[in-house]
Amino acid sequence: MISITSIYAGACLALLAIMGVTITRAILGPSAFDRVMAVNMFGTKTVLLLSLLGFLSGRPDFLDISLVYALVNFLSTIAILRFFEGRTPAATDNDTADAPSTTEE
Amino acid sequence: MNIGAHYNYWVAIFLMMTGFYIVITHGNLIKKLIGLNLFSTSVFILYISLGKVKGGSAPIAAPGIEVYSNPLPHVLILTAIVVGVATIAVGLALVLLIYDRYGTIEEDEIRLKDDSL
Amino acid sequence: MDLVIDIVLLTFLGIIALAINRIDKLFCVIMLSGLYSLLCASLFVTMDAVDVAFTEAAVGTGIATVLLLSTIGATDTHQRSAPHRPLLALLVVCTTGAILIYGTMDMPAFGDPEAPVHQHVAPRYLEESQQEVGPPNIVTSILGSYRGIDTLGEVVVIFTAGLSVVGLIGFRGMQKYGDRQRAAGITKDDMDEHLVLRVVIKIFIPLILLFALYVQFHGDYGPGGGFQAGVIFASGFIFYTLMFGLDKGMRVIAPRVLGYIGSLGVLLYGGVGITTMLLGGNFLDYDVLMHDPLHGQHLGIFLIELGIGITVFSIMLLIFFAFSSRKGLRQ
Amino acid sequence: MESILNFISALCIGLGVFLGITGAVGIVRLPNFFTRLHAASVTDSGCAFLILSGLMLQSGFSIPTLKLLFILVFLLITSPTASHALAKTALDCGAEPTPHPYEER
Repeated sequence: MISITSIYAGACLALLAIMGVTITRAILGPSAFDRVMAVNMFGTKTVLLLSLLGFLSGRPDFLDISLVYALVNFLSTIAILRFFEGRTPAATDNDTADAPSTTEE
Repeated sequence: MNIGAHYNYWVAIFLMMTGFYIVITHGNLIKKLIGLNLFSTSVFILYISLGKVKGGSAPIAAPGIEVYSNPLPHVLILTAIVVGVATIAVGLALVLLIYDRYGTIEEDEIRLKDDSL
Repeated sequence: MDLVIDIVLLTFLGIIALAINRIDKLFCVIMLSGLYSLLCASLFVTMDAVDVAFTEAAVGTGIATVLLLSTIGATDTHQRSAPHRPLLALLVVCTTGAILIYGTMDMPAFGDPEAPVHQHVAPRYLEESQQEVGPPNIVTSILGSYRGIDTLGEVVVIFTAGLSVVGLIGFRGMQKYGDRQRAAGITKDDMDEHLVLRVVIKIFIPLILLFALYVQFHGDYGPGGGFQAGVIFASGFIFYTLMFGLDKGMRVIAPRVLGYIGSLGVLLYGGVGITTMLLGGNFLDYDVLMHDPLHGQHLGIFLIELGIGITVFSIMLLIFFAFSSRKGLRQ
Repeated sequence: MESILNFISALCIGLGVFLGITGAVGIVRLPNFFTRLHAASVTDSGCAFLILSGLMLQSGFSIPTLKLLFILVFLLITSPTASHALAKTALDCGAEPTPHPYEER
């Protein structure tokens, strides 16, 4: 029988892999909404990772941090959505409609 | 040489240098502030790495735990984070004022518009 | 296992930093810096710095992202210039980095319990703070008692920053906003569009405030304290303002009142110090506050944490209001 | 009893991780924003629910369980709300869900 600690460790590693994939999506885009979605998903995965880490280290008293993460993640998503409202698609769609005067690197 | 022994410090230095690079090469003021933020965060990481003790636990006393990590860097960095955000806020306020005055947040364009610079 | 997680998280941080350098869409850069700060906070947890992680999560991810977004909303969402003299800069950066890395060669290994950092004052904090100060959370003991004057300085810095932001950008155009909206022909009540969000946020705001109070008063026993609680309390109001508009947010708590409350926090902190001096102790020496030194310490830390919480709350909210009045985020 | 509880909890965590990985594959492989959002949001809630329940089984009747329950409730409510708001904003800003995304590529 595998010990429960190794289950936690495996789950942590898997979550790290998922977070890596999410970061890729956040960097690649293509649209701004994809990035927001990636950040949101990343936040949820961080909450889970932190909960697991607490159990892994044997001190599950620090779950307040996960709760703050969940809260802050929601807050930033709402702020981002308010940022988008009232903007034209050109301003939001990052890679398809650039402002004409943008100079690429 | 064990990679784990110094990896934290190296990454902290890498992040610090990336932040430094962003601050000195990019003309966009907001990007500069984000670079500054990277720089300060790297210092936080360095401090916290110094405070970690192998096999230690978070410095909150609990029965049955013998080894704790060093709480002093935590205190220094905790206040530094809040002060850092306050600083960023002042910086962003200045950016807003500059935008009001010159209509742009690019250094080069500001320089073109103001002869005294 | 901890080391593996540590290394992976650090590598992610490096990748994100490079991406921030490369990408010239400021919105995307801000998203990435939010991710960066979430990652940082996870890293702090793996390195046992739970209080720091708490602060970084609340401040770095929440408030900083909101402020950055409202700034680019009010100015420009694209970076329009190429990097300036990249090769020269790269040379400078690489040289500095190489020197710094050379410096790390003599540093003790990561996690070494024999390192010089752990020899000087930390053992005393760890071993005697229980008898001298009391709270199980040693970080709170140091923050409030051993290094109380330091923390007073930080609180004053935050207060000053808040004053500077308000002094610099003020609350421009907020009275006229309703008129401007009417003039622009926006009469549709856009609240109907976000029924789901509105209901959910309404349910959560009281819980968020309650949680903030828990963080404030449980800071002696677990991760938390005035800095974190202040930010979480402010984020409850920020939720409300984001969803229902700046005018309504300011009607709940006016900027003028926030200014008074912020000063009250700093005064409370400083007042405790003066009181201890009047009672015959040193500045911020809580032992003299009550007959039993341990109780005195407890009361002192309670009061100054309250002061910190009040100041941080009001200043963060004040800064948010000042930035929101620029209409970077639609209210 | 202990081992049964461990088994159930390991099963929950394992399933949660599996769902998480599915979501990660989804946000990389699927062709446009709305399909990716679908993958991300559905698995996000499921993954969080399963992993947190697995941890709750481990911690018994204690304060950590209560905190985990709070996190769970918070995530279960905010995560779909954020996805809903995101999809709605994307739609308002002009992103079109296309009926046959693969054919257009």
